[in-house]
Amino acid sequence: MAEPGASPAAGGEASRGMPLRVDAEVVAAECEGGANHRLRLAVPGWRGFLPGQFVMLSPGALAAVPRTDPLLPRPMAIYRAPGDRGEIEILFKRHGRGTALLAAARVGQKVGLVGPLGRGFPTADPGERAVLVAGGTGIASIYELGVRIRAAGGAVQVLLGARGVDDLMGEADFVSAGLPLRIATEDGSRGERGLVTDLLEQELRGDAATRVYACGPTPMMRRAAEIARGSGAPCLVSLENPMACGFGVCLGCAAPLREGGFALVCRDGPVFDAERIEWAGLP
Amino acid sequence: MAEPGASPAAGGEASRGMPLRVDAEVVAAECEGGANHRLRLAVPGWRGFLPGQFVMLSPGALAAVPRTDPLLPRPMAIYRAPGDRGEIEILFKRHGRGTALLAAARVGQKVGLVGPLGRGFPTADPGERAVLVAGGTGIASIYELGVRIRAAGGAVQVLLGARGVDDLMGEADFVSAGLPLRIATEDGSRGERGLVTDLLEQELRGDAATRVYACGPTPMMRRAAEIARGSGAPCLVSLENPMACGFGVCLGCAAPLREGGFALVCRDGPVFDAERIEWAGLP
Amino acid sequence: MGGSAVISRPELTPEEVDPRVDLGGIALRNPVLTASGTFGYGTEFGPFLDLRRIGGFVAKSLTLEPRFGNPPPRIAEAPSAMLNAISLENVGVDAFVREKLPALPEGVTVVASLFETEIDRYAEAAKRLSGAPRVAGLEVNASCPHVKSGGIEFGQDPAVLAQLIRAVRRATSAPLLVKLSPNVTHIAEMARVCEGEGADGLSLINAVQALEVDVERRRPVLANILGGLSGPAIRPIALRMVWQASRAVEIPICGIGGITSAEDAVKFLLCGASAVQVGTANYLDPGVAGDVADGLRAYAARHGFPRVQDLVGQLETGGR
Amino acid sequence: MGGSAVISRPELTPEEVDPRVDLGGIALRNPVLTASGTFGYGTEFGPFLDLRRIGGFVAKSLTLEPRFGNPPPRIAEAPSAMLNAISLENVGVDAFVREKLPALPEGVTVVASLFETEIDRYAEAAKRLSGAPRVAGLEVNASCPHVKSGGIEFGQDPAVLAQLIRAVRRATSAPLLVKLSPNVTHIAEMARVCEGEGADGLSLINAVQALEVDVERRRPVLANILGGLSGPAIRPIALRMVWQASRAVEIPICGIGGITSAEDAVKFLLCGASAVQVGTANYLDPGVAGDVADGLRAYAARHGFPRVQDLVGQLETGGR
Ligand SMILES: Cc1cc2nc3c(=O)[nH]c(=O)nc-3n(C[C@H](O)[C@H](O)[C@H](O)COP(=O)(O)OP(=O)(O)OC[C@H]3O[C@@H](n4cnc5c(N)ncnc54)[C@H](O)[C@@H]3O)c2cc1C
Ligand SMILES: Cc1cc2nc3c(=O)[nH]c(=O)nc-3n(C[C@H](O)[C@H](O)[C@H](O)COP(=O)(O)OP(=O)(O)OC[C@H]3O[C@@H](n4cnc5c(N)ncnc54)[C@H](O)[C@@H]3O)c2cc1C
Ligand SMILES: Cc1cc2nc3c(=O)[nH]c(=O)nc-3n(C[C@H](O)[C@H](O)[C@H](O)COP(=O)(O)O)c2cc1C
Ligand SMILES: Cc1cc2nc3c(=O)[nH]c(=O)nc-3n(C[C@H](O)[C@H](O)[C@H](O)COP(=O)(O)O)c2cc1C
Ligand code: FES
Ligand code: FES
Repeated sequence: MAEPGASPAAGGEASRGMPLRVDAEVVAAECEGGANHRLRLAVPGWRGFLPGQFVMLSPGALAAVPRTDPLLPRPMAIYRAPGDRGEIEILFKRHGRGTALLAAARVGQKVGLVGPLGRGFPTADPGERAVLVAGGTGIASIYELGVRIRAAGGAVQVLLGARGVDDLMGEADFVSAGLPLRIATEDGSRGERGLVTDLLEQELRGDAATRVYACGPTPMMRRAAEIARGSGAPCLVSLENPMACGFGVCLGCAAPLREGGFALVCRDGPVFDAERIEWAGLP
Repeated sequence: MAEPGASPAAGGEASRGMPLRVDAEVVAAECEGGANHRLRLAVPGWRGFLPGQFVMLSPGALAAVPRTDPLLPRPMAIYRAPGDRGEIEILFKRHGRGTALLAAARVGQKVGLVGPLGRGFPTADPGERAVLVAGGTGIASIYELGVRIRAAGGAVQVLLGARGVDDLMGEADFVSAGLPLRIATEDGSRGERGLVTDLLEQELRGDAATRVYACGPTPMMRRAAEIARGSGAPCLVSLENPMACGFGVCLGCAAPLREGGFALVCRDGPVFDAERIEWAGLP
Repeated sequence: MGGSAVISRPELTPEEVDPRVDLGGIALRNPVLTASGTFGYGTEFGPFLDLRRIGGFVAKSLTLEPRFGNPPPRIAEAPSAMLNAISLENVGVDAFVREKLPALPEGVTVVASLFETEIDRYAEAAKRLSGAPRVAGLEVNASCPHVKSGGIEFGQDPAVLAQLIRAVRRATSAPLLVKLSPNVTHIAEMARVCEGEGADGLSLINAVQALEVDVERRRPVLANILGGLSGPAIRPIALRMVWQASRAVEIPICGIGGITSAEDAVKFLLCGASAVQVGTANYLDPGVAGDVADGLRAYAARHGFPRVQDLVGQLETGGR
Repeated sequence: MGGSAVISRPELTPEEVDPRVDLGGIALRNPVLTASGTFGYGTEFGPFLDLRRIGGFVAKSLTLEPRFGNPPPRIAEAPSAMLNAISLENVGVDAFVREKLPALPEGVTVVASLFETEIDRYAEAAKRLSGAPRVAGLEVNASCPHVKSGGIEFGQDPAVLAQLIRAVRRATSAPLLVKLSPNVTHIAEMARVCEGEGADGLSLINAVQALEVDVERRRPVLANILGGLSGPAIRPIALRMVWQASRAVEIPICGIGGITSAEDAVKFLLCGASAVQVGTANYLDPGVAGDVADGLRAYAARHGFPRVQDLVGQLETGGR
């Protein structure tokens, strides 16, 4: 049973470095068709990140008052950090008011940033075989993981799912990174018609040696976890619970655990062993 | 004594035409230095206006939900309507959050518009002699009045006041309209050093036949009214009280009257005979 | 409280949906009214909105005699909200009946709102208004300071509120709504008091008592010091109170507070309101109430409810 | 209440301004604390804020035993606000004393917040906490449902509140603040009750009870149905309550509700608060409380007040 309201183990703290609270500057802002957007941010003092970590973004400089509506910052995965110049990329979908403001950000504008936050994915074992399955906004959480597993000599298969082709983010990046890619869309407008978890079933087929990494809508992750369990494969999921703070103080992002009690997605995750999650209790 | 919560006389209603509730489109947006901005709006169905009338502007289409913060629309004088193409110009100062959003509006964007509202200045007598004295944001309320008095064969002297040259709006327009212009700035950075009401004193010097029109900060209008009274000249002021609705239903814009009770600035004004106003009770 | 909220029903067209509701004996074309003090005497909206698109409107609260309001400043802006301290300003009961009502187009449902500082005067105002042609019902504004209780609002003390409603109920047989003050510990108790004294329905909430400060001048922004907070900021408070009141009484409830869209109105219906009133949003957009009415019907259609009133109380709360 | 607000004083430099205040026996470096439940146990803010820039912090409310909170969803966004229903989640009094307090850097002022569902347990928690090293004072969170009163909050019933404060006062001689619930008719009455029972100060307001609805799923957004509304939307309500309470009692008040900037903090001081707590804004910007503290001193300097505490109660209300 998790300790209520407890802090993470000391080891994790040290390994991920200190998060920043800074005003980042937009150095590139693009709409990539449909609701998909990309922001490149120059982050003063940036010291790297682990795949799966995220930042909390506010549409405007932190000291800009009054900040009233929308009130809360938005959690966004760190998609990648191209070129080691203290710049990071965010790949995101325009959804409600907060992401609409982020989508309207122009080059030169400030964006309040707190992060990197969370523990990210555990470091891949050398030579590991991995299937990365992602859908919707979850695609942004797994690109860098794929790149790093491959760089560490692992074998990676990426499976991306979307409702339709307009909904799909980042395809070209996966391709140019040389990551083997299969796509499923619900309407068949790109790749195979169907659910991305159907592809996972095909890829896994009882293979217990492959590690499954999943990020996307809850039903998708839940199904991926089931499929992995059926094959005896380990499965890590990256949850996307609503967050207010992102660093473990509001206790708003609680995910119920099988063992009883809750984990904080922002502090103890967002990546969890799928077997620990009490799926029926997730929002 | 004004009738509490009463409607305006029927005659006024008919003469000013029906106000619109429409989404206007930004056809030009310019920053004119300092906090000064100009918006040109294409207003579907626009049927003209009287000098001194105003519109209520929201930064975004009327049907765009949720509209939360800033909540209220902003009252803005109709500066002029160049070219009779259903377009109007707004000349305004970036001040707080509402005007910051209006200042950020780009070409093609929608702006919610309700108006024209208010009664505006009374039609000038043919051949009348007028001094128009304005300061700060009040400058936007009197340009069209000057143009029309002159077009009707009257003699106009315009006096504009500002803290400094950066604060001054619209100077070039007054000049190119051929309106005789004197300027006073508090810091002397343009025109004469001093208050615009000092210029009024010089211009009026006991002349009871000239009509004074004033719009600007309350202390300025109050002083203009005193000077006019001293000369026995009639004085009309255009008040800038905070407003929520702009069309007489919130009762928020009340101005206390000497005769007792209140007038609604949006409905009974914004132009009033200065002698009716109980200046000490104005916010 | 229905347990069937998650069942999906076949979609309808808006025309197939019956938007009518009965609000305590007031038959409404649809459940969207406009709130007292935010819609003048109705005529002001002529240029912006066909009043027959909405269920009706509640007129500015009336006193027996015409009255002036507070000195300015009377309004201020706050985060997602505004404050007002208009106070008593109105043309008075008689001028309303004589001049304002006849100026309205045919087919518009009018609810007359009344308030006073003494119980007898409330009853007298109710009597005069309920005789008037075109008045479909009365709304007693209980958010008014009671002179005899030292300025406590009528709606803040259950005993005083009971006396007030009893007296007004005796004075009129017109449909009687009571508009409750949100500045109370137990809204459900106030709702029960009104039901017990024969009110036909409840309207809630009125503006929330608040204060805003001008830090440069170190003064309250409003000349009256205190004012009423309205607009989207108070909506979650209003939804809570409507939900609590609707579980306490059988009489219908008219939900008010920060409604700017059809979605907002749906929230109130789900929480147990039979109808709603749009307030502050009329200032932002004088046509909004018509759009809320249309959107409500469209929502019901999209979700397969044949009558808008089928939405009432359909908040799925797992039996709580 | 001073009558001299409009007098302009010679400007000072921030360094010339004394920012210290005394909050009911708790000596504070400056009047800016952070609010319970929004600042964890303090250590979480290490990367973002030097805790010595602020007056201190109020830790997450503690119960005798460690407890889990409500099931998710526990938070939602609303106009200029958020809702939360975290409920009781905390590490418990003992783990707080044993593990959390020692992990804090030197020189940080800690106020321990406590809550329980029964009076005896409150008193016991107070006893254990007041002995602990580094606890500068206690804050009793009265916005907790009282089991014996059928779930009514302790802070909603003056008699129950009096019993609670009496019991806690007997259990501790530490500086004792009472955090009041805003969900009441008469905040001044609650303030007087606490003063009468020996509280050293008041903290107000806690979050306002509210409900938000998911219209597509036709459910409350929060699993708990009801939650607490916090953030800028409630600030004008909080200012009103602080002003009312400050006129009713002599003990100092800590103002809370929607503070995001130094200006907001100034408003509370002018309304009679001796100190303030920054809550929800810590989520938006984990360094904001430090900026509020610096900005408050700068405001006092700009307006010529030699001590920040000279601002307290300086709202010019024309004698009302
Ligand atoms: C750890 C993490 C990483 C994420 N990474 C990405 C990413 O890389 N790219 C991307 O497009 N999206 C990502 N998301 C989802 C993203 O945060 C939401 O889409 C976004 O918050 C929606 O905000 P909104 O204002 O557009 O929507 P609104 O619906 O207006 O938001 C209302 C509230 O709900 C919250 N909310 C709404 N949808 C979600 C959601 N799916 N997840 C969490 N909170 C939500 C908002 O944060 C806000 O508090 C991530 C979420 C988490 C928790
Ligand atoms: C009839 C009329 C005509 C106007 N015409 C012009 C014009 O042509 N050009 C121009 O630059 N300004 C004009 N103003 C003033 C303009 O409305 C304000 O500058 C503007 O509302 C400030 O909004 P904000 O969000 O920037 O400021 P904030 O201070 O954030 O506004 C807060 C609230 O106070 C109100 N408010 C603040 N300042 C004023 C003010 N001076 N007058 C009225 N309300 C105010 C706002 O409307 C809002 O409700 C006019 C005002 C009136 C009443
Ligand atoms: C300027 C103003 C004046 C109001 N006048 C009255 C009134 O006369 N009588 C009344 O019962 N309510 C009055 N109200 C309260 C509204 O009817 C409504 O209850 C409240 O504003 C909450 O709804 P909203 O958030 O939609 O505005 C007034 C509100 C405002 C903003
Ligand atoms: C997520 C969350 C958790 C909270 N937990 C507590 C708590 O444990 N104890 C308490 O006294 N107040 C708690 N509060 C209330 C705050 O301390 C504060 O009184 C309230 O949020 C109003 O201030 P704000 O608007 O600045 O947030 C909590 C508030 C939030 C948003
Ligand atoms: S988001 Fe605040 S604790 Fe996780
Ligand atoms: S602004 Fe609403 S009545 Fe004048």
